[in-house]
Amino acid sequence: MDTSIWRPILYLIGVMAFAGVNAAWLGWCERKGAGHIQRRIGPKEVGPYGLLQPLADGIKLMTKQLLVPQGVDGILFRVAPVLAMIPAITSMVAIPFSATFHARPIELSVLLIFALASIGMMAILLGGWASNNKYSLISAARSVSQNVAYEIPMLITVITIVMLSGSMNLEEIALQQKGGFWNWYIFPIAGQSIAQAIIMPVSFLIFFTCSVAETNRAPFDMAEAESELIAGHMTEYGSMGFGLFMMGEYLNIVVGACLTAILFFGGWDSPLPFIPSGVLWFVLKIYLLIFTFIWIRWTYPRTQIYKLLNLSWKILIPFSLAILLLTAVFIKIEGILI
Amino acid sequence: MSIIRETKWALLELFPEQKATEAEAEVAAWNKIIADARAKAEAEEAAKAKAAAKAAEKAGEKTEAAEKAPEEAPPPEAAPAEETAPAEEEPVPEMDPEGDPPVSIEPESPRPLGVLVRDYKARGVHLDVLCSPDQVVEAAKLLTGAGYFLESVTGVDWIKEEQMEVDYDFNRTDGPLCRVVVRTRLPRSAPEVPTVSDICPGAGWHERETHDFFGIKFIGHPYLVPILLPEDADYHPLLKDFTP
Amino acid sequence: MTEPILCTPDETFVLNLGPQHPATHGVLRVKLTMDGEYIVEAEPVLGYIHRMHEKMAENGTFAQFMPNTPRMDYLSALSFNQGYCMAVERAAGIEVPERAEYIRTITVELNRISSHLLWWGAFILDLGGFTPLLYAFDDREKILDLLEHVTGSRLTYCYYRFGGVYNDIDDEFITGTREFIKRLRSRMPTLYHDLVTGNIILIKRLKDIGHISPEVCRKYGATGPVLRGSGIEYDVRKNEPYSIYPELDFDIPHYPEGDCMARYMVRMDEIEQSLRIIEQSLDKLPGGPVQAKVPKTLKPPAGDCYAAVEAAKGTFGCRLICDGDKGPYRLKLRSPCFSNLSLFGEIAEGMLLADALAVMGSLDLVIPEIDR
Amino acid sequence: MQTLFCQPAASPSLFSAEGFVGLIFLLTITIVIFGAAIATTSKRLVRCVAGLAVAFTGVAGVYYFLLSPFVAMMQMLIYVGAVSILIAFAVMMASPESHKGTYRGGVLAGPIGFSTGVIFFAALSILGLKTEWQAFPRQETGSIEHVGMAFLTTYSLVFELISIVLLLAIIGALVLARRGRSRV
Repeated sequence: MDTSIWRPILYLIGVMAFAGVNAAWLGWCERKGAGHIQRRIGPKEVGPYGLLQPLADGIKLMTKQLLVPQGVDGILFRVAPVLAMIPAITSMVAIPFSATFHARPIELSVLLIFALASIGMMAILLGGWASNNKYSLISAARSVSQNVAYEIPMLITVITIVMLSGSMNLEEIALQQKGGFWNWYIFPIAGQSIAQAIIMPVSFLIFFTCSVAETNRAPFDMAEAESELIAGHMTEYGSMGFGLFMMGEYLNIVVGACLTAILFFGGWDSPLPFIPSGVLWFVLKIYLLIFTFIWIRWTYPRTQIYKLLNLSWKILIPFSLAILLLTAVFIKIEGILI
Repeated sequence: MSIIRETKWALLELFPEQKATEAEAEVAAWNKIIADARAKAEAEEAAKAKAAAKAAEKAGEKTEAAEKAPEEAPPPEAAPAEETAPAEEEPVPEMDPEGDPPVSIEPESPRPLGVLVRDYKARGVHLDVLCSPDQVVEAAKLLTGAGYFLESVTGVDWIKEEQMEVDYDFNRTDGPLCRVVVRTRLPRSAPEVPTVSDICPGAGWHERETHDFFGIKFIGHPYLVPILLPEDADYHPLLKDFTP
Repeated sequence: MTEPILCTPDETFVLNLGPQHPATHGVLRVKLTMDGEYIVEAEPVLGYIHRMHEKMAENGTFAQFMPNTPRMDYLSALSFNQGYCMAVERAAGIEVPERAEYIRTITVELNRISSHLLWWGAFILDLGGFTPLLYAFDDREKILDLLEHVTGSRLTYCYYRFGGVYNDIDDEFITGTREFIKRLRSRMPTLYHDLVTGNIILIKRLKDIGHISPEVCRKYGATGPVLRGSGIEYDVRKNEPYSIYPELDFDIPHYPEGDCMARYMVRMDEIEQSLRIIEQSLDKLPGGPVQAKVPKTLKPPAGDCYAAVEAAKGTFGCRLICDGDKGPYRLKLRSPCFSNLSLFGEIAEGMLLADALAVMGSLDLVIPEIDR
Repeated sequence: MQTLFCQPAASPSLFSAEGFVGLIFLLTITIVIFGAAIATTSKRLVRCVAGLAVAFTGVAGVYYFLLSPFVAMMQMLIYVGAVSILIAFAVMMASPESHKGTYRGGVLAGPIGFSTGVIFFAALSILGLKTEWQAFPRQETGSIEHVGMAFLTTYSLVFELISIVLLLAIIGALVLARRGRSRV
């Protein structure tokens, strides 16, 4: 057994702190970003630039009573928000922030993240069902069909990367892209193989679309389409029940951004070889990606659930399968040539 | 033929008596116009004979034009309406078979059933129809068949006369403007009128509203429950003797 | 059109949309019988903010009812102002001075633009786009400032008087309006059309959704942009000209498709047409009084009359019945949304929930006006 | 692990790494049993499914203990992420009403089920006790190449059978779902 058992535990505690703080201030970022996109200021009253707004919100949420309405399934109703939070936090363990800054090397970290993401889906499903509210139920049904639909192309694109890199270890994948931005998987200029050069940008688009859909963000926020389903699975939740769902959602965004950054943008690698790489680069990348999430959300109107599913089943899945096949063929050809 | 004239004659189908008198009046009016035109032409001809050669030429053209008009006079059925008494001494205004019919005289209250042509400037409607309650459906059918749509339905409580009135406002979206209001009077003690909601489904809500406010029963309405008032409301606030 | 899935009645469930729901823009309740995400039957339930304006009219004088009119459709308050004024003026035989008519036209068109802008923002919000609302409010704010300057209020204007308007407009208003026209014209193509109208998601959400045929419009008496979105070129301003509209040069936008996109485009084009109308009215603005001589207590002769105006949502009609007294004997207010909403039950059948809400948004409902 | 059960006196201290690992192992076992108990005893179908998911998660933990992280992850991904959710989804869609009870069979259902369980448990216990257990050295790191090779050569049949699990889940979900509805 690994004697450094404390490392993941401490790391987990650190991640939990990070998660809470991050979720809170991502909320601030989102509101501030939305504000500026909408040509207004956003939060400004609490603290300088409204920076303490998340604290105020947090205190408000925590001091509120957790209302358990009549007719709900009490246990599942209380479990669901926690269940939304746990996998999101746990998947942070699998993410290497830099060559040295990670919980422990996990061989199958990509797989772990996806395995945990599927539990997060369960949270929405149970929360929506336990609320005993038709809007929540419709939302649960929607989010499950959406997540199932988008998990498939997402997994297939990840498999292409796994095939290219020959590893399911995020650290390993990141290391393979080191030494300047032209080595990152997204850029077709000077990648390691022909397959990457041709396919990766398309692959990235599919992956990014899927991660927006998987995190239930606009324009794919079918589960909480407020003009149709009020707040979806969160309709009946108040106080920290709602807070946990929100934190889980923001953490999922962070995880999605981390995954995208590692798989396509070289992780903690600096864009130019003479600039030292490090955790700062990683953080910069994920926050740029998160900003893109926010930007998209405040720009586009929402799609409609059936059109959303059609997009996945009729466009993304066939495309990603074709990419998978092409990648396999290219790798084989290269194998023969070399 | 103008749309107002056309609609008026279509609606007169409901009132055979008025139609007969109006048709007669039409013929009389037209006869008078023709006679006037002839007399005018003759007078002009006489004047022309006296006039100089240049003036005579011009007058000749006019006569031709004047003589043409009577020939175009339509048969009595399609003849334009004319309600002002044709026997009047003052000269009859020039009648244009394509133009709008002249405005009816303000009737004495209570007015008889029938169609009136209203002054649009003062009233905002062109045709004003008063019919009996059982003629409402027929009128609605006639009007929707003629391309009209129902704009609104409303009631009035004439408490002094112990009567209720239901007004149906019709309008059309295509072609020239013509607003028609169809009214019917009901006894205040038992206000009942057949529904027009099967002809114009839009009437469904308006009739429910009228039922809410006046308690007028629309016989045959598929779903006559309160629409604006609470669902258990048993009062009718727009009645003049309503006290909250 | 997607066909609803055939099912036995016990597999459906009733979804109560409202009376408090983000998509109903007020207290409207729609009882939806659903089969999964498909609507089997939709029944709007009204009356949550019914205030019996018509009874209030009967209880006061003509002038006393004036402030009630903007409380119905608070988004195009001036149209309702004008409709009521026209009815009373018609009954009492009051002539409105020309300058007053021009001022009325300018202000009512400004109000129409502000109503359409707000609808635009709210409609995109219904579709899940948050940002356009704020852009629309940005422009609407300018209109509110302008109208506040002349009318004294920002939303529930009570600016018109029988026989004229309350207040003359000044140079500040005129230059401000001209500036606003320039500003909105420059913003329309980029902010409004590039950002939203051309958006692929929006087009997919609106094209071929909620088809309303001209027959359905006629059956239910729908008017305004709903009717024009079904391809019928009907506008009270053109078909039944009132005020100074016959002297102005403007078009009636109409689209034959009858879907949500058509209704959307009608309103967007109407904003531009209203700008044209305002511009022309400002150019032609004559001098003279803004208020005719009107007796202090109006006592129109007994009789009834009808006046209709084109409000932002459709035809607003006033049937005024006088008995020679100081106040109306009976005042019927024919509000456009009441009729426009009544067709919702028919077209919503077999529709997806999300589409039905898009359709409801495209009808541009203002609930206080429906409930009166 | 056996030492932990047989010689409590010699068990490692709780705060050593070994002890901590043992604790976690016990935890996973408890999770499995707890989940299974919920799944079998709960009266609400959705809770049963939730229990099932808990049990699956526990089993994934056991796999992880057996130094087979890949299988553990797959267990999570397929059983928790797909099978449970499919079943839960179908159950929810079956009836919008929350009070949907589990189906109670005839009188014999309980005893038969119980005896089957006992026989199964007994058989497994006997097998477990009689077998001469020996620790296999960990053969490879479980890298993608190895897993891929194993899937497409030695264990190809097993790999194919996994798809049958999903099929069964779908059919089972449909059966559960149809029961609540009127038989058309």
